Amino acid sequence: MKGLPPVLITAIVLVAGFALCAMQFPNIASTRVVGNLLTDNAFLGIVATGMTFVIISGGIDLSVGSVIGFTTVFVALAIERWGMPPLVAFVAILVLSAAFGAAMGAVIHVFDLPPFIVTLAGMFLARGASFLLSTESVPITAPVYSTVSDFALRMPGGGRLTAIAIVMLAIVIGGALLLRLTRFGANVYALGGNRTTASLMGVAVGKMTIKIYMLSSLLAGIAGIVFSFYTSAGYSLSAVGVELDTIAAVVIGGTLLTGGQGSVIGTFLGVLIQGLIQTYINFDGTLSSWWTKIATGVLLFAFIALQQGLVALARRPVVKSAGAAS
Amino acid sequence: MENSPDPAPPLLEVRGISKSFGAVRALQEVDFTLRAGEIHALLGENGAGKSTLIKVITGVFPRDAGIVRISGEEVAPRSAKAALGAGIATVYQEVNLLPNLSVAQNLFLDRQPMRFGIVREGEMRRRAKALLADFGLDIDVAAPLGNYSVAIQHVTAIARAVDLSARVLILDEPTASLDRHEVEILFGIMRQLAQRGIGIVFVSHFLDQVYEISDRITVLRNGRLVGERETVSLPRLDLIRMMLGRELAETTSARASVTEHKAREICASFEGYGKAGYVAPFNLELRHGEVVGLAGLLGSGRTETARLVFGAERADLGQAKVEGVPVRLQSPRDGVRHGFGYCPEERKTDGIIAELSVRENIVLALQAKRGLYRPLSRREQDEIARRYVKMLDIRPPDPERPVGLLSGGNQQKVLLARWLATSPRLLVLDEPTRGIDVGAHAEIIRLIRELCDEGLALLVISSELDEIVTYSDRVVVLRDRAHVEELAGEAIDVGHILAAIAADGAATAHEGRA
Amino acid sequence: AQLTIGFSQIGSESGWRAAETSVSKQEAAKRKVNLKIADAQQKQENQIKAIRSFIAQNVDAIFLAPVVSTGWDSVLKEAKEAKIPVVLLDRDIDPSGKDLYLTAVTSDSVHEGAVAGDWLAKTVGTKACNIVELQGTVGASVAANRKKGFDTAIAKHANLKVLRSQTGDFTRAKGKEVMESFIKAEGGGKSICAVYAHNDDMMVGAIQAMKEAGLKPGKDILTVSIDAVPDIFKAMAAGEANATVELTPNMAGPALDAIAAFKEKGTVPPKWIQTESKLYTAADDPQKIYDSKKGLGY
Amino acid sequence: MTALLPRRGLAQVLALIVILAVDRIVSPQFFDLRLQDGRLFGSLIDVLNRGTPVALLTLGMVLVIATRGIDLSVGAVMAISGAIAAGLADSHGLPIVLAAALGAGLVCGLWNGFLVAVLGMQPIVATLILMVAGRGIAQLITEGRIVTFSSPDLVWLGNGSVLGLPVPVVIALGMLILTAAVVRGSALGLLIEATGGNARASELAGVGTRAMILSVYVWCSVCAALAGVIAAADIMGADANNAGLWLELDAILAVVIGGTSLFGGRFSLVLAVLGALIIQTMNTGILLSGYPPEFNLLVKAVVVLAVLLLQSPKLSGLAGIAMRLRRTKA
Ligand SMILES: Nc1ncnc2c1ncn2[C@@H]1O[C@H](COP(=O)(O)OP(=O)(O)OP(=O)(O)O)[C@@H](O)[C@H]1O
Ligand SMILES: Nc1ncnc2c1ncn2[C@@H]1O[C@H](COP(=O)(O)OP(=O)(O)OP(=O)(O)O)[C@@H](O)[C@H]1O
Ligand SMILES: [Mg+2]
Ligand SMILES: [Mg+2]
Repeated sequence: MKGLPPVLITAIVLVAGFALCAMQFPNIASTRVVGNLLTDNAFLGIVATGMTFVIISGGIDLSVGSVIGFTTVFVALAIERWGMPPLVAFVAILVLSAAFGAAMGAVIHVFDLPPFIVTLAGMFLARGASFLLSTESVPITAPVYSTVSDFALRMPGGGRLTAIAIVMLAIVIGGALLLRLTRFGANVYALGGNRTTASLMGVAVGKMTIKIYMLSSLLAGIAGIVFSFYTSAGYSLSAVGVELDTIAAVVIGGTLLTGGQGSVIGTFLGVLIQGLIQTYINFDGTLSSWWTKIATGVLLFAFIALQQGLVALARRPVVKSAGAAS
Repeated sequence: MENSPDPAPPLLEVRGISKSFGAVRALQEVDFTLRAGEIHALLGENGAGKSTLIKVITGVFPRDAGIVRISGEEVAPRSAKAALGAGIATVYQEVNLLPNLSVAQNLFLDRQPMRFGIVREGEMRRRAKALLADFGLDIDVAAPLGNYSVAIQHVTAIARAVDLSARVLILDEPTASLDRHEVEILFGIMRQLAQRGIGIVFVSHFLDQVYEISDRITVLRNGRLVGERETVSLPRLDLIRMMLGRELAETTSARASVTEHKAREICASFEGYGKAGYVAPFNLELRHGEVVGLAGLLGSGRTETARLVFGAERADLGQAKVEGVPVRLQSPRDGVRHGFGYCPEERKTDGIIAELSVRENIVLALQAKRGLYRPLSRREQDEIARRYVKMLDIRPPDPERPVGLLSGGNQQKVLLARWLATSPRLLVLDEPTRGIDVGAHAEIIRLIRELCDEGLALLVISSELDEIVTYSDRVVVLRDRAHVEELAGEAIDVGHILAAIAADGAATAHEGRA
Repeated sequence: AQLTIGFSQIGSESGWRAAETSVSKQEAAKRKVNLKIADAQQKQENQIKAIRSFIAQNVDAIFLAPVVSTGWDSVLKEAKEAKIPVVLLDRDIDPSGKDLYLTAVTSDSVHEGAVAGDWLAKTVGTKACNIVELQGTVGASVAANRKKGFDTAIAKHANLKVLRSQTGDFTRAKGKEVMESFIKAEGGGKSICAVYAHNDDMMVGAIQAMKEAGLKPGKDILTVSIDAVPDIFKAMAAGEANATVELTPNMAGPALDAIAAFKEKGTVPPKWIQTESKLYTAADDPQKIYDSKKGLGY
Repeated sequence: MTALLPRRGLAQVLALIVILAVDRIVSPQFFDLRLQDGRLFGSLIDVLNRGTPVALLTLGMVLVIATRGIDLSVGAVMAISGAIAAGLADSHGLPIVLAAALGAGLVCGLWNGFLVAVLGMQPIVATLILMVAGRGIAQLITEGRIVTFSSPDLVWLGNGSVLGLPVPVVIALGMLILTAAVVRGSALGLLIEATGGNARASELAGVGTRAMILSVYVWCSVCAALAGVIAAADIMGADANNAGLWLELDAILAVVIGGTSLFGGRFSLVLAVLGALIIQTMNTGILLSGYPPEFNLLVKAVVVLAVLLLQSPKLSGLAGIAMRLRRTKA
């Protein structure tokens, strides 16, 4: 008899946290807040899905926040200044970001450099490039934007399931399936287990590395587009520090930073836990800047400690009498 | 089995292969020929270059010179994947599989049964079960491989390679962690494959097995080819001479002082010692100058016993005493403090620190024992390292070499040196001779006897019953995670041990040879 | 009934911001308004989340100090649908959203730059003057505007020239580091005639750098910066700084008054309540201003 | 391997020389030094002086990374200690100020170490907690203001000079020597490298891996606290909002440029500090160059990549082959 899987534990932690928050602020237990939670964290859910692949494969991608920033600026300029139709702009930026990720993956593999630093350089590069494009924020007025922004499925209780939330859910589900059901997914776990071994077992480690970082950057690009819908603008300073939120979400979701273990659904729960912490603090509304930070830290600790405690409990060997076997 | 002169080009032909790692010349102009349908043993001392030759053939290491032909066609695989494509399947020596993946995924990684781009999980598990059943293994293939013992992991690796082998199957010390029963099964399968025309390269340090299974033998020494012989026409002593380049110092297998063990002083004792769900409570007395062997099947609880004795695992029952004084063994540090030492069986994950030098690996336990504030000076470290490199003949004899770059057998010697350096009163050795060549094997057994004579108490686990019989003063037999019998004196022989292992429950017993 | 107002504040990235927060609290307390402050930690996402949660809590009004000018349309539309008036503080948003808020209480940061530029031009006269500029954070609109206003003001004077311009990220430490390098790059600072900093904090750092290089800020090199935080008055009193342009931290006061009038009498305030960009120089009794500002939470 | 080590250091030295040369090109007076008020003055001194906080951070960070950990909280710890130092500076003597600030660092380190070594949290999230909350604590102390002070003792720590060198540089040098003496003089270095190389095996060899991990986090935070005091002393005020912001990334970058693997094991204190100097040399060069600030990050990205490629094992492998070829020819 094995204990509870980590994902379930994370889910329990989330539900318990939600219940506690709702006890203090009954308004939280509404579809409206749940809808907001999904919408507000849509871009985070999307990048975190990509980051999950990277981290399970034993790597890390610090460039995602900058890629989001670059994407918003690029999309805004392409649509507003260069007169591209929005769809063309989207395709262009997705190709560009995928190529960027592939390049980082290639550098990591070919020169055998630590992903942390290569993607850190990638982070500088993408942010620097967006400064070059424009240092001011560029509003996007294309009609698609208002159409898509206004679109929402009404949930019972007045909550809105917005288009970007739907995109995020689709990507999370797609990512989960890709990781669980395909050969690519299995290879991702293999790489995280041990690169050398995976290579000896016939996994094309180089190609996989390139594909994984490509996927991460591609999803960061999509997140950037979603972000541009979220704010109807492109701004070179947007999504600063998002890489840390993303990594935190992935890790809270039960993925090991050393690689080899984890799940997209767990990551999604991690994103929601972070969103819940934010919502709680906003509902409280009395916290000064510093207490906000302290409370965020304390809640982060509480969630992780609770989760670790539960995992440890679940792992405890089932005590059975190991006496002389009959 | 196949003797007819073959005009067609050999299945695998290697000519003039050379490979250097920096200043170390691991291979120099080595030739090797494998015919279709033969089982070809590749032999040599630790560090002779066997594993390197295999890795050069499969393209894991780029070669400095030489050519490789398969069925007369020159190939130059540049990765393990390419080698697989060329029909060469390999079980590498150290790196086995991926512990984080399920057994089934490990077996079918990169070649899972697919439908519409989706892995057919059920089908894959079914096939995995069938594959392992051929090896007499019935386990949950959906569980992570890491949950299983080294032996099962090794069998899984072999099963994968066997299933993959199109033309050539290379097995680098596949039997090191298997017991007799599994070895029998493997040999059966190897013979079947050979019959189908597959060529098999077999690396082992067990000469019995080599004579049992192989058709021909190629011997390497110090990275050079010594010669290639038909197995039947090569007497054992000649083979050993080819491998070592000298005569093997006669190992005295006579156990001298078996009878007087009652008179010896107790070094450590364990009463009703055990841990729920881990090992059933047992009584064990370890005496100075005495070797206690632990025998049992895979998974019978030998490693668990060793870990409890050393303190790597906390007991929740019973009392441990050292020299008659009750002690608590809560952690490896406690064990070390009481003068225990422990060479774990999984040397790669639990033993060596690959990146650190031989010297640092050797002094580690001693330094940990002395504590932070009494550092060994560099001179002392050099001195200790040099002493043990010489004593155990660690090769290459360079104490500054990262231990991860040593051959498997030499890593094992480094671990032994680590504990010897602490001058322990009790040494627990889990499979100490695994992967060690004949010369070193004799050396280690001699060492074990010598250490005993100096008053050391030893607890040794080995799957080789002959070996256990050779040096043990008492043998404890385990079954189903419980100590079931203790043999001493005249009672110690392979037959008795097998009988004890198999006693009752004939269904689970892996009987000896018919 | 007591009003409840949600205030989405940017964060606490500088002393000025801290002062704005604490002055807002004081002003609200004076008027017995329940002010809920949500701190966004410099992130627009967080501000949007905060506004959404204010709407969910059905507050009487929302104050927003936008971290960036764009991207507020949809969330402000939601506020409008919920009939919650929004007042912008400190910074304006993109023009497309004019009908989405009740009024904006802001200063004109282009104007601030211009005030600084004009003062420098007047002080220097016709003498040739090389200026070094400490910019705010790259990409921050305030930085761009303060640069723009200053550049426009000195463009009319051929004798004024910006020699070097580098970002000091609005911080003291970076301001000092950048000034150090300016001094090195300009032959020990001999060729520098004036420093313009986008905020006072950077200028305080730059003043230290000049002193350590053996220069006399305020005499050898003129200084002009923006914000009017207490520490610049201290420097001014010591003769080490010349001028600063005030950005008042009291944006909430006028905003609260406007909301009160709107709620009670339905008075619609003007779209833009501009705060004064007052210039302070050594002539304004800096020590006294320092003492009066010290307690405001800068 | 012994032959390999100097070659590893060579890559860093080479990188530093190249960047210095580029700096000289963009700024002709880069190497000018003059004595002023008993203190050396020039861009080179700036590099050392400005590099001090990150150099101090790397001294701790390199040990943490050697155990396979990472510490994201150093920037926040800097802010806390700076705030405490500034708060006490005008009412207490320097010893008390230092004791309080470094004591705070000690507590922070114990907390991080507790989370990682005892609760077994992954280092990156464990220290993320303090990274977030710690800055809050610092702001709580200063209430978001920039707390200024004028205590000449503390100011001297930031701006004074000893034998012509800025005090922070002397302190950093002292800390480097102290750390090296403690780590290499005792068995600590070996045990840390063993722990990082293979924690399970080290534990089984009797190494107190928990104690090792705990102690490196403590040391890391203490170094960060010292860096925080120096940063505050430098600007004669504690800026809790910005002190040490994002410096954790610089410190990690410095450690990696210094050749220590993020997967733990072998580390080099001197090379890590050299890494910090490389970063600062680049930063100072950017400031001196006079390019518009929009280019800063691009330049940084390119330089970082170039430095990394220079030490890529693949490239040094190529260099090795070239050397061997030359030797065989000779
Ligand atoms: N990656 C490597 N880098 C440097 N040296 C290596 C490397 N791999 C092997 N060597 C060296 O090459 C020599 C041959 O090693 P190899 O592993 O082939 O021996 P082996 O015959 O397989 O020994 P064993 O029986 O112990 O497995 C040894 O001296 C070893 O130290
Ligand atoms: N035949 C088996 N079927 C299922 N599980 C097994 C089997 N053999 C071992 N295991 C599992 O592998 C784990 C490790 O076994 P362990 O290595 O301790 O046994 P052992 O007696 O030390 O044998 P050895 O040292 O020869 O591998 C145990 O948790 C056990 O449950
Ligand atoms: Mg080998
Ligand atoms: Mg075992």
